[in-house]
Amino acid sequence: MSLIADAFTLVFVAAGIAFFAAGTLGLVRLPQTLSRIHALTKADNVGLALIVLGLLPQAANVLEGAKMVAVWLLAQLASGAVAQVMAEAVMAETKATKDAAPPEEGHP
Amino acid sequence: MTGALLFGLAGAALVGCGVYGLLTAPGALGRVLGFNILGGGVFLMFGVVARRGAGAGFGADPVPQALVITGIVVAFCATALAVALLVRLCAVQAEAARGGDGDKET
Amino acid sequence: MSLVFDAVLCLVLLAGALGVVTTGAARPAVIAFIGYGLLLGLAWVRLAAVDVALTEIAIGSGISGVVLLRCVRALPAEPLTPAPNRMLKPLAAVVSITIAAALAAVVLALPEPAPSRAADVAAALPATDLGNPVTGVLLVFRALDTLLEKVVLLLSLVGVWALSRDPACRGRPAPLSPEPAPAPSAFLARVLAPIGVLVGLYLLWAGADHPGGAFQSGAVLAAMGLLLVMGDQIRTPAAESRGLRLLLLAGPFGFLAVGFAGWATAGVFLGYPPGAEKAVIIAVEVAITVSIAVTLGLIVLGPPAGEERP
Amino acid sequence: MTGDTLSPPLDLSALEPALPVLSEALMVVAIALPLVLAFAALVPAVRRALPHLLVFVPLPALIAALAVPRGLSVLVAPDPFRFTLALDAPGALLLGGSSLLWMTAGAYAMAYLRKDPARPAFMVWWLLTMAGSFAVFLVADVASFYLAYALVSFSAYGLAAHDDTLEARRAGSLYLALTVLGEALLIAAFVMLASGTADANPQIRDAVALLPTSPWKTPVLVLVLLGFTLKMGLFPLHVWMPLAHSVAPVPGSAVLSGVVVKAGVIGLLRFLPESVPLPGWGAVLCGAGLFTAYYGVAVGLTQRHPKRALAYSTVSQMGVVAAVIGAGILNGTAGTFTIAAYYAANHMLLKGAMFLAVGVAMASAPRRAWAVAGVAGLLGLSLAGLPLTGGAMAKYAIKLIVPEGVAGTLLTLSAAGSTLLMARYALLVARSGTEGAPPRGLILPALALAGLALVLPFLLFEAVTGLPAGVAFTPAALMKGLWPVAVGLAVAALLAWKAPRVPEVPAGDILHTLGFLGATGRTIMGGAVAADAVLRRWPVAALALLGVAALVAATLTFAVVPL
Amino acid sequence: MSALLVLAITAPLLGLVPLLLLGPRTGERAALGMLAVNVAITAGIAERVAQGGRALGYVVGGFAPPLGVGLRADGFSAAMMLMAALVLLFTGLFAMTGPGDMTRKVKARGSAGMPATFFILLLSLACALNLAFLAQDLFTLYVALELLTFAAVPLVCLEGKAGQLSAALTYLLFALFGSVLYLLGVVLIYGLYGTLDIAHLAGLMAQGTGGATAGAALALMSAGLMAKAALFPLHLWLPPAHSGAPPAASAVLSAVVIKAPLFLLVRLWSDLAPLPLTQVAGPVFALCGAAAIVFCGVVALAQERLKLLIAYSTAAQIGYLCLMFPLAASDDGPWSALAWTGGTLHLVSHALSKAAMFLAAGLIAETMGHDRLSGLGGVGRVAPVSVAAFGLGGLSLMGLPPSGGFVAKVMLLTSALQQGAWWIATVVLVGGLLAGGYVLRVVVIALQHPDSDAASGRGLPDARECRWRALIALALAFGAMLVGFMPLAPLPFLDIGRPVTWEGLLP
Repeated sequence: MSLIADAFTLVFVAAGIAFFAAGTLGLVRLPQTLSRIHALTKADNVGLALIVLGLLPQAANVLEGAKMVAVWLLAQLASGAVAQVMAEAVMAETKATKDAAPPEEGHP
Repeated sequence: MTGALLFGLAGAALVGCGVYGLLTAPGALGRVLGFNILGGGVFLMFGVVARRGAGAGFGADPVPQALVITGIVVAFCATALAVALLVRLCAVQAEAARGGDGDKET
Repeated sequence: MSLVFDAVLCLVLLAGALGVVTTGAARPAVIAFIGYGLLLGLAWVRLAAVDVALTEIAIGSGISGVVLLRCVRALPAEPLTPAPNRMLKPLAAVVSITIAAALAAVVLALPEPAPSRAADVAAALPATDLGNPVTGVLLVFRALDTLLEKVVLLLSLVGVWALSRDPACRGRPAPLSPEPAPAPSAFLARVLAPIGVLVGLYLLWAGADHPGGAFQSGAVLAAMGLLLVMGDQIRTPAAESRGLRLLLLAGPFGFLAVGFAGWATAGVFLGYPPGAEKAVIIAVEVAITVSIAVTLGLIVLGPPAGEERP
Repeated sequence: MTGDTLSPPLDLSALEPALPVLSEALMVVAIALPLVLAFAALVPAVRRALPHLLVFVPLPALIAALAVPRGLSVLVAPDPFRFTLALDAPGALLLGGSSLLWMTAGAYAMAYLRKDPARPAFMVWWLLTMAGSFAVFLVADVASFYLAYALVSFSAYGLAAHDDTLEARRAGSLYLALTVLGEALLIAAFVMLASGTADANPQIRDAVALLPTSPWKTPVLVLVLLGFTLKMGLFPLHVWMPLAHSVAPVPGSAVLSGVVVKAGVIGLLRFLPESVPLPGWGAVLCGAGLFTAYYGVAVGLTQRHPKRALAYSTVSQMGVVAAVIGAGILNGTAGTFTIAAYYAANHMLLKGAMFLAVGVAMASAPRRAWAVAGVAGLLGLSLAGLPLTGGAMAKYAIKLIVPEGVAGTLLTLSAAGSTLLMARYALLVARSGTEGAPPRGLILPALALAGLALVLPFLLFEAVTGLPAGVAFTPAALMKGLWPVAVGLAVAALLAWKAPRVPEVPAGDILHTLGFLGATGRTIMGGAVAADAVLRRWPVAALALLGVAALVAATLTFAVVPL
Repeated sequence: MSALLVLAITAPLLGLVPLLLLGPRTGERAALGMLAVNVAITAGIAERVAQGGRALGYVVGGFAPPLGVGLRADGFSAAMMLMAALVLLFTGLFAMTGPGDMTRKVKARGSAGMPATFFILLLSLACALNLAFLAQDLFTLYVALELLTFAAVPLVCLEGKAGQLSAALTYLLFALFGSVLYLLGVVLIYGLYGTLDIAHLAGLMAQGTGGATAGAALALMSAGLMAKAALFPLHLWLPPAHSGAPPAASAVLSAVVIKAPLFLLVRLWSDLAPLPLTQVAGPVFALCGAAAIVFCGVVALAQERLKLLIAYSTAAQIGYLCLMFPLAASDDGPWSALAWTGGTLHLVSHALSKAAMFLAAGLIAETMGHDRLSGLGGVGRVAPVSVAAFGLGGLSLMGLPPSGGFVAKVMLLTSALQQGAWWIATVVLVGGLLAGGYVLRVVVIALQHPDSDAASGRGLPDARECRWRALIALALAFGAMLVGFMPLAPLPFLDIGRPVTWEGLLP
């Protein structure tokens, strides 16, 4: 029983780590802020989900498992909202720089 | 014990980093960051001292841990005050710079 | 295995710290600092100090991070600083390395067995009915420090407010952002805030026997308050409001009142009534938590903008 | 000779039981009265009444000088706050003389400054200086002496700088600077002196008695001599005196030259042991005094203003006093100090009267000025020791101390120099007339003081020297007194007939060669400010902080092995 | 167990409640009342200490050190507390009234003095100072120092001018640098001995098991304290902060705030560190002190602004206390006791006189509208009481009788000469000369005739000093003079409660 659980954990956590690694790679390598955010949130959400899922069999009791799930849910919520806010900010900034085309007007 | 020692060395190194930051930072914000790093290193040494003092059923000596909590709060207060001062200073300086060509209005 | 983990953690921590102090620009340095704070929290867990870890992450990294990020935004893009002497950096490096090396030597020379107050605490803790020794130290054995630390917190708010343009410190602090909040922020605030408050209260309740306590809880509550402000769910409070002032004073002066009450009941200042220690301690913690939450939030919001003109 | 046993002229022994209390009260009131009035001047009513009171304020001091038994020492404050007063013969002579000068000059000042809007301020400084001068002659313990000395020195600045001209400001600043220097020298001396005794604040007499055997003997003597001769204006520390004394209003100059410099004299008398020979020290002091006596005459002769000539004369005369004291301690001659004080008191009255005369002359039409110059000349000749004047008695007395020989001869010859300088002074007074008639308020006090100055030395001679006054009237003595004056007058006549054109030496003479000191000072200050700017830069200060920590740690680690 | 010790810390805090809850008027009155109560409490403590001839102790929460924290008042701390309480009360009184009743320009008669924030900070200072003088735990002292810093920094920039803000920022940052070094020392001490209680530590350290670590800890703590006290060469923040602050703030900053770290420096080396260590480290502090006296004195001479001049004078005068270290630690019986008394008296008299001088300088600047020395000619006419207060305060700085500065100087000189420390004696004398230079320079200018000051091209302003506030300054200056009537002998009061121990103080 515990062997199966350990194997389950091993597989899922490894997969989660792989997603995290991919997300991090995206953060480092992708050229634009928007695509970076995209890569990061997507990959990390899945990665976190996989890790939580993988760790669930290791939980001592139901409450502990529930806490782990809660962590995942909260992270989902936060990263989703934050990613959107950041994206909006990026859009606004790009727009602003386009509007203020002649940069001579700015203060030296 | 070796783990604690490792963090002790890390604490010493952090102190070094903080000092470097405090010495070389060109502006106040950099100095605030340097102070925080330095403080982090000192707190970590508290943690090491606490960990080394584990006993009586505790994983660490609780007294230094409690001191660190107080210390972190005090350091935060210091950071907040310094930042508030810096922000206000920049605002006043910016106003003064603007005031240079807008004297007639006031 | 764990030693390897610790070593890696230490190295990453150091790299983060070096990043903070060597990055020239303000914003990356602050972001690196927030990351460094999180890693430091991890280090605290490894040092069997979960209480400290929570505090470090909530305050040392979290709220401090917000404060610092706000500062970065308020700073002029390129601060006019004179070019430092070229000799400064190498000299500073040499000095810093020397200091670090000397301290490392000192750490290695610390006596063995290490002196500790753990036994004293263990002996005195049962009388207080608390399970968490750190809370015991903070609120019972060294209650004076904690009381005064609350005053320090209040004083730093006074210091921040003293920078208001209005010498009488009236009005509301400026909102965190002049524009209306984006929809996701509002959504996040509505959904997350209740959960966060719950978490905060849990931390407070758990603090008596498990890691957690007033500061961790207060920081979470303050964060929720800020979230609500950012999501345009509530207005920033007016500094002159009597109710707000009462909330600010509740912690330190509630604590002080309990201290004086201890004179009557336990015969000593900051003593607790025998038999009711835990109840009184939790009551104190509640008062402190409220004040901490309000104070931390207001510190982040900054000085009030002056009297409002209707 | 009599020394301390010099008995008071007023005999109060009828009041025997009350005598100690009465004496104590007199001495305290002498000091306290001007002090209290100075503070009471804050009240407008007192301020208005003050001009009429000023003449009477020194009265308790005069009575004390006349009536308090010599050697009486009273403890005014209980032990931890010791404040002791005592009156010995030198103190009584100087106290009495100064009280007379303060009275007459006070009356004179009120007339002189009648129209000055700043007169109230002058009166306050006047009272403070007066209190300090009385205290300095009366106090007997070291700390109180320092207090009194500081009071008289610093308050005198207010008199010197009263006119607030550019010249007065410069002179005042120099005076203050040197006064502060003097205070620093003296405090060091006093601390060393006191540390020889069991008491933190000993009686001056006790402390000085231990001096000859003290391990601090040399530094104490060096510091005492420097500190007090600075106040007396011995070469080369005289530079402030011609400047300060000549810029003050006339009554101010009178008390500055008359009284304030005597604080230095009483200092030497109090802090040098009288009866223990100090050969080397005495010789140095005597030599410096004699040199100054001639130097003052030489520079004074070139002066074009009577007040500056008088100031240089004071320099010269203080040189004579120093020479007498030096000769006395050279051999440990008993009675030296009383005679030195006698000579100083004589100078006090004469110099005061001569200054007042300058003011009278300046307010007179030229013809009257010549009359004033006549009186002034007589006073001057008295100072030079013209037989049958009071000054001759003083000159006779000091010859008792200074042995015949090189020093004695030089001292005698210096009288010729004095005569010459006094002739110059009289000439300058005669030329300083302007127009109008001097008010009576100026003439009467000046005349009164002149009369006292010419007569009083006769009355005191016997008490001071223990010799009948007649010894000074023997033909030999008269001849001995006359020839230097005659020589001086002859030379004066010669010079008047065919004077070489000598440019006026600017007041303060050698001061003007010290300009580089000012430049050095400015360089040092500039350097310090620049260094300060560097030290106060953040990285430097932060490094200094670490450096201090490292320094302390290193000191502890390497200096103490067995920690 | 003396309840007064707890009250000394808590009473000023209680004054914060009305200030934060009720209006500024009521709050200010309550604050002043609390400052007066504070004087009464500290006087009570001093009286009890003097009466009992031994220290007072209190164990907070009933847990004895080393687990708990204790408060303890010995003669030295009682004297310092009383001095600080008096200065704070007088400054509070001074700050109550604004310039409203002195110039015609200000319309509202009796317009408020300092804002309510000032009184909050003043009360916090009172709490922090009392704590610093009473606490016996190195970490509680750290909290006290931080409390002090956080109360002092906003005082510098209450008016929100750019110069003040930047001075406050520098002050804060450097003080933080200092406190983190102090904390580093504290952690090393805890790591070595497992306690932070001074009495216990003194016993442990005397056994000499600390090695280089103990030395490093002491050095770090001392350096931190020196940074907070602005001891040369760590004075970068003091001149701008003390000269830029409003006068009432400058007065407390210069008079008492920097005294707390100095006091702790003394406590560290006289009560905590064993004598041999103090004898070794003493000359280092004395060297810094001597450099402060000479260097900052010369810089003060060169200043063109009155308040900067006074600020540099503070930086110089700090040095005198440090001269005490090698003399007091010499184990030379009465002479070291004399140095100890002299240093303490200097601390007290400097506090009183410097407060008087800063308040007077503030009034002078208020009357004239500026504080440039070149334009102050004749200010004695329009601000006679202020100038008198300045001059009397200066008397103490110059070390002239009758003043506390004189007594202190004589004691230090005597001790130095008796112990053969010629260089210290010379520095004391030179410091007096420099102080004479910069004080008299101001007095001379103030006494000049205003009309003859052609350079400035204008006469005196049409204003008069605020007599009531000038009298407060004068009272402080007289206080400094009164200290001068101390007998010239070691004061036994200061030795009460030394060496530090809890014996007999705990229940």
